[in-house]
Amino acid sequence: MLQLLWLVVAIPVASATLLALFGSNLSRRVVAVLGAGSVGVAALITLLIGAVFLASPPMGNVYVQHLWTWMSSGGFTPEIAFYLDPVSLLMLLVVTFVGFLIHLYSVEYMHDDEGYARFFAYMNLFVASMITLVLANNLLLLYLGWEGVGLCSFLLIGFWYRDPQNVRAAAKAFIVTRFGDTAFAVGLLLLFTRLGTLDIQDAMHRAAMQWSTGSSIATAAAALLLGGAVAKSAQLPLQTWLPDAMAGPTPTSALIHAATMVTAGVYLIARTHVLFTLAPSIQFLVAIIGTVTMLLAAFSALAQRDMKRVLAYSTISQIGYMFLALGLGAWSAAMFHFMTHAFFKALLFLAAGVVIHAVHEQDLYRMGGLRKELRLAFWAFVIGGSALAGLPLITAGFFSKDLILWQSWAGPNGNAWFWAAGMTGALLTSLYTFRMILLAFYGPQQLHVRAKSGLAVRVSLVVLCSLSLVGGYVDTPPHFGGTPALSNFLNSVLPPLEEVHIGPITETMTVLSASTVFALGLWLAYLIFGPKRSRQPAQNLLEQLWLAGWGFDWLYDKLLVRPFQWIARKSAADPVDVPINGLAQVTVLGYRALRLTQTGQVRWYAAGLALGTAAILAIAFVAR
Amino acid sequence: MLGLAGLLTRRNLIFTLMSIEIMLNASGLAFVGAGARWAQPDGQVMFLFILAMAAAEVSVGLAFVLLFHKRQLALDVDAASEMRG
Amino acid sequence: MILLDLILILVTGGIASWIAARRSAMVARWITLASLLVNLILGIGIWIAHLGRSQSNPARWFVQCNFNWIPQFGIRIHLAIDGLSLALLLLTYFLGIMAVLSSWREIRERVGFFHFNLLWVLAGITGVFLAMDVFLFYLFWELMLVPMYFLIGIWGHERRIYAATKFFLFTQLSGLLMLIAIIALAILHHQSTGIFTFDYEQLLKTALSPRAARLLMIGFLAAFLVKLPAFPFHTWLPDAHTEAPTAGSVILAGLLLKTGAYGLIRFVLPLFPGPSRELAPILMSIGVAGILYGAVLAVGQTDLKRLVAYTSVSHMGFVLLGVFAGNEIALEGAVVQMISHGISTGALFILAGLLQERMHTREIAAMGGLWETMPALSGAGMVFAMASLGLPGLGDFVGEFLVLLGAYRANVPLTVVASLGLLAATLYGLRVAQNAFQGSNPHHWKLPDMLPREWMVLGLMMVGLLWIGLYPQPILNTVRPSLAAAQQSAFTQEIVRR
Amino acid sequence: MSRTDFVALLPLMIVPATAVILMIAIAIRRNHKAVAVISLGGLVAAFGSLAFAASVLPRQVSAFFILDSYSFLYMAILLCAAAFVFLLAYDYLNRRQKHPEEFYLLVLLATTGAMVLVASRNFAAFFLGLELLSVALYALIAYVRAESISIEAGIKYLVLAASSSSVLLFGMALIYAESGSMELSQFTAAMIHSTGHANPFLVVTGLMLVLTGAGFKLAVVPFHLWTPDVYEGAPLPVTAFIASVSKGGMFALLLRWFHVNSGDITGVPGLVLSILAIASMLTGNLLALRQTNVKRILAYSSIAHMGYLLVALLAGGALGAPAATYYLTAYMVTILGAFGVMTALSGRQHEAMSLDSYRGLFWRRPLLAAAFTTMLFSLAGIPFTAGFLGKFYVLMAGASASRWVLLFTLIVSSTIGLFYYLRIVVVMYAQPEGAGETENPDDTRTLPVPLPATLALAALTGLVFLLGVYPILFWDTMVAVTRNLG
Repeated sequence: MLQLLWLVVAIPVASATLLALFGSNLSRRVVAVLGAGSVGVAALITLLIGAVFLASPPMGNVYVQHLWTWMSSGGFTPEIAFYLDPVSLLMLLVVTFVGFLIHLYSVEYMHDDEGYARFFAYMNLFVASMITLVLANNLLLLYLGWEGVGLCSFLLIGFWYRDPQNVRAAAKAFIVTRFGDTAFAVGLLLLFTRLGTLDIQDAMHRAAMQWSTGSSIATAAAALLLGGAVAKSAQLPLQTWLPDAMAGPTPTSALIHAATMVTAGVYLIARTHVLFTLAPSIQFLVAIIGTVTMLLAAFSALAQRDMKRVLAYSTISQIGYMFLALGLGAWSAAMFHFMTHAFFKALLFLAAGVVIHAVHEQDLYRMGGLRKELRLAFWAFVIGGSALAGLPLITAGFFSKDLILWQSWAGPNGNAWFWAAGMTGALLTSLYTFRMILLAFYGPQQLHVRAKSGLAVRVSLVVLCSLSLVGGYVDTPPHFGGTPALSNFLNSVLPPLEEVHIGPITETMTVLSASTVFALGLWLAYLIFGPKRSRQPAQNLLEQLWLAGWGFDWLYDKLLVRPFQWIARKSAADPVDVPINGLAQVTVLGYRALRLTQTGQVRWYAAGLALGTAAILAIAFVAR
Repeated sequence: MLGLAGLLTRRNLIFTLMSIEIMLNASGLAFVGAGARWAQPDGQVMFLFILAMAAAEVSVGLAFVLLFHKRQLALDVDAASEMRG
Repeated sequence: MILLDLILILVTGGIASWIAARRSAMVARWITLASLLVNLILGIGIWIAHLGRSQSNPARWFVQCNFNWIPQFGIRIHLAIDGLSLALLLLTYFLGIMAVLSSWREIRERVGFFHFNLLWVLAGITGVFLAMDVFLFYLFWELMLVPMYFLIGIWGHERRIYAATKFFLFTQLSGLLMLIAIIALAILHHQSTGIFTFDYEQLLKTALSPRAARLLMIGFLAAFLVKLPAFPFHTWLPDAHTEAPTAGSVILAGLLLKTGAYGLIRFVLPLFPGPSRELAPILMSIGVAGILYGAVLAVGQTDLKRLVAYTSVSHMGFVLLGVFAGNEIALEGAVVQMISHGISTGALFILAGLLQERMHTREIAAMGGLWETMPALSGAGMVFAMASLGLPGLGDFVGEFLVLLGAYRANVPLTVVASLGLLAATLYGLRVAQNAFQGSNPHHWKLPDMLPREWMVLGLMMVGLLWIGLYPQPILNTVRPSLAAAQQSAFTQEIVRR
Repeated sequence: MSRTDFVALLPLMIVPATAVILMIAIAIRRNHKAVAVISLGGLVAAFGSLAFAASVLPRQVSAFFILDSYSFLYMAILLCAAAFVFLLAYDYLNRRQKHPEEFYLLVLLATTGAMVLVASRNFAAFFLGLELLSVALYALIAYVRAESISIEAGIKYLVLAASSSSVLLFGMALIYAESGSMELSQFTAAMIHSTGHANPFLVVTGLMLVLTGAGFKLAVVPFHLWTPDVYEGAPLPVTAFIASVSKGGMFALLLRWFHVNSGDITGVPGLVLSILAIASMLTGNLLALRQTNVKRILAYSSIAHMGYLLVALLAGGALGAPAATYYLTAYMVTILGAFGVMTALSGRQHEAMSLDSYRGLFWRRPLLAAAFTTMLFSLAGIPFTAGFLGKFYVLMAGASASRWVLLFTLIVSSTIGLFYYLRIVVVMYAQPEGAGETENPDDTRTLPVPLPATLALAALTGLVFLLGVYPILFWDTMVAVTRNLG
């Protein structure tokens, strides 16, 4: 059964190739079947595999499928091999499943787009590379998937290539992430050179053997990998690309820029957690980055006018939570939050897609009162939103976030600051979430709805709704059933959660305060953005700054982009050529000069003869 | 040497030829002198050769002078500088 | 003997197609294609015949042939083929066929003479890869130039004369420096052993004083670095590549540059082990400089072909880095990089050729939004752009990564700087991909998409890149023994890991 | 003077004899074809006699001549060159000369002069040969009276050659005065230890003056100024003759008496010669750089090539002399070929001098253009041509004498040289539009290449490749011949 693993990659690849080559000649129906179907099959196979895996766990909870040796040179023998363990299984399930739902949604959503086949080709390719990334048993193969998803994200952001805006956004995403990738690549070089392998398990094992905790090498390696993760997961300081990435079609944003790809960084760090535990400083840095990003992004989300940009910033901020968890050493908490986040954020994006499709407008301040006509979307937003904001007990987001919050105090690296920051973040989250919902769905209706959603969309929305509600019960804190199933499941790979700090802050207290900040956020949102209030965006400076995402773009533009462009433009004519052409000039000058001696006058020539003789005589006698 | 000087200074073709003549004779003289030093006849022999040759040269030269004169009614050497560069 | 045939087939084929062209251009094209195919098949034959051997038996050469030529100086017609030569030969004929097909329509006048030159260049290249007599090597080295000079000078674009002459002068001067080095080497060997010989294997045994070795090596380097081309000797390349006709650019980028790298591996490393180790840091830094310089300038270019030309400078910088990094991984990476760069850059030049054929311009500014009128071609362009920016799964990545991996052992800071090249590569890669194909279509181009023939060419090249990208092992296995032989002498002990 | 002497001198006599016969023939009746045939026959006979006389070598005839394999080899080369000149000239003269017969006469005399130079053994013979050559050349240069520039060239050559030979004579006189012998071997002695004499001042001065004379004939910087004008002014076949035979003869003598087999030339003469060589290589190539007159280009390039030859001469050693010989042969063949093509392209009025008249030649006359290309590449030293192997041998010689400065000058300057050869090639392969046709429509495109010229060109092209690909044939003999020099 498990041997089918390779199909999970192969099928999407195949359909992607087919669509890329012959897509233009196929009917939309066929394209839909190929595009969504392939992922569906992949999802089914994954389910089967997952079932088998749970029912009869293989040796050491790990199944490895070797396909072939990629290359072998001087002891460097990365393989094309897939590594299935609880963590990758969890990722795999989420990717294929959410992936399938989003494909299903797109079948209808993209139906009238000219690039139908192209879209599904890209999406399938993305799923394939994402799965490769997840299942890779060595870092090089992971890097392949890593770059693959980057490519697909680039292609999909620029999917509507006619608009230069989108093209620029695509380029930005690719280049910014490439920064991280380069760091990642150097990290690989370092790891192989020092450990002699890129096989993740061996490498981690050897690292644990050879490197002492806090050793400079471990720190360097961890830092480099972190660089890669930061860029992919849009964390500070490389977060700037994600909001612009919303230029892509909404399903893309849902799948790539919310549910799966952007969390690759989290996955990478979780996979290589050994390194990070060997480098405490870096791990702490991860926590810091997570926290700061979480807060800054939340503030930015608060000021956005564009619905999708709100969601984008909230994604950044939620991934900030995951980084925080990673930094705390609460690995499984991070994975848990990744899962729930995948559900509700995908839901939110898809719902947003419905709204945008219906009213052809993304500016929250032009919307309003849509709840009557777009019931499904409204409820999807309410459910997804409360999951995001962490409505206690009945939403998935609550449990996962609660776990992180609790760990931010109780975890090995936890402290009050993280806890407080986490709480603030939670407050902001619920604030901007409900701001969005209130602005969009309450108050006077300004736009009339053009399109109603069809079956495919409804199905995918409903499924995701239910997932964002019940998805949390796989791992609940003691007071509420206390079934840490997921954590236990992951424990074979990731070290279990430990609680070192006891009191003054207790778990109950955390839960209660989390619930209060949720309510507080809701109430504040109602006060500020409620139906009764004026619907004009406040224009104070702070909000301007938030709207501009704290001006990172401006900074980078001045610091990096312009100088580089300047250099490129200046040197385009190849300065090295100048001296060489100069040489040519010199010879020509020589020619001109000598040419003057050829006067054509006999007497001058005779003189030349005489002078020449004199000269050589002179030389002869000087030389003696 | 005188001949050389003449060659360089005078523009008239005839004079040019004459100065060449002078140069040749000078070197001939040198041979004679050298021959005398070693009391060998070779010097004089050489001198005779030179005389003969000089004669031949000058004859050809004069032929040129005629032709050239026919063409551009002048005996100016510098006029003969169509080709240059 | 078969080795001699490889050359003779091309030579005669060239003459034949020249004559045939008087009757009809088509015949000439077919003759050219046929002779190249024959050679490709022969090459593959040799490969198959020795697949197993390349690991198992220690014998260095698969096939040899060796005749007397100028006995007074022990100059012999000595051809031999090993894994390295073989791999490069296969690349040669593959790209040769691609070049012929891609210029199928582009070249309309003087078809015969064109294909004559084309085949003779390839003959010269074949000779370079096969010659095991240094003198003979030099002959072929020069023989490559003349027909290439004609290809650029006759069928090139606007500034063809300037470009062709520049190319010829650069290569000639550097070549003569190498010739002097060759002669000096032979004479030193004569003085030490009393026998005149230019035979590669004999000269390997020459005992050289460190100083002499360094000077001679510089002589050889002159030729190879110019050909590679290494910064700052690269300035002939952008002009030549830009002005040459498509086929010319393909052969220049795909093959002529490789002869430089080949020379480094085949001659410089084994002949001058000591100096290679001493000068390695300098040469590696030159390589890195080339990587970055080429990349940055590529970003600045407005002419598509010129841009691609500068990317070659960047990519060959990786090769130089790998060759002198001094360990197996880097060297093998360099070879993979040579081959895959040959394909990817060749493909980009073919692409530029197709665009110029349709739009009569190479200015990127004049393009844009081509996707809507030529989706297939644009898709292909996207793929090759990604290849050249080193996307994993495509050939160039394997080469570059292996090179970096090996170089990292030799010199960490340099390697880190070099990996910035990957970043810069993104910039020019995107510049090709986006400014040409994406965006709006301001000039309202309405152009025919790829023809089946063009599909075949680019498709084959894509397959090649994917193959190298996902399973380079066959190539590695083929070249490993020769590389090992080249290195044993050069870097007896690998730089120890710290 | 014994019979064997006579036999040995046979070649030296047959040529002038033919000249005499010609005179008579012309006096009786003018017939171009007949004259051409007779003179060719004469050359062939002389050639045959070489083979015949070779049996009695080596031999010294009186104080004047030294006849050994070396001089015979050079005589053979000179004779062949002269023969080629005839073949090329025949049609050219037909086209543009009323009384072409004397041409052969003069060429034969000049050839005799050159041969005498090669075989000469003392000052007198040297001088005789030189003058015989020069005087004949004066006439030849101005032979085509139609062209005023020919006369100008003639005058220039006469004036300069005469004065140079007077300088030469003076130099010889000085050496004679010092050493008391007229033997040319004095040069060698002087070369090796010019300081060894009682009064080195005289010797060195003499040597330098002699060098001046010789350098003038070879057109070595700084005695080169006449070359371009004379080349341009003289009729093409004559130019070819000057470039090949007269320089060949002079260089043969220089090589014999200045070459030092024991090793390379050092001391003052070495220094001076090196300077001359370097100056010639650079000046020659630079002067040709932007020339638009092909004849002048070749004139300048000849200066450079003499520089290369001097490198071989300087290198000395076991390789120097054969290398020089090989290079000289290659050069003569090539330059004859080059001028041959030009002759074939020259019509009634104009000689094909201007670069424009070659525009697009390849697409009109592919074979001629191919031949010309071959010659130019050979001059540039591209592999598989005579010129390349010549250069290769010179480099070998230079390297084994480790004269690195000279070698680097050589390669740098020859790279510069490549530029202008390429310029001609480019023009030939350029699109056939432009001034090309309009300038002289009568020739270059319609003109048929007559049989003799065709033969000659074919033979020369063949030789260029033969020398370039299969040198063994010649190399061994050259080594053997030059072994017992100096």
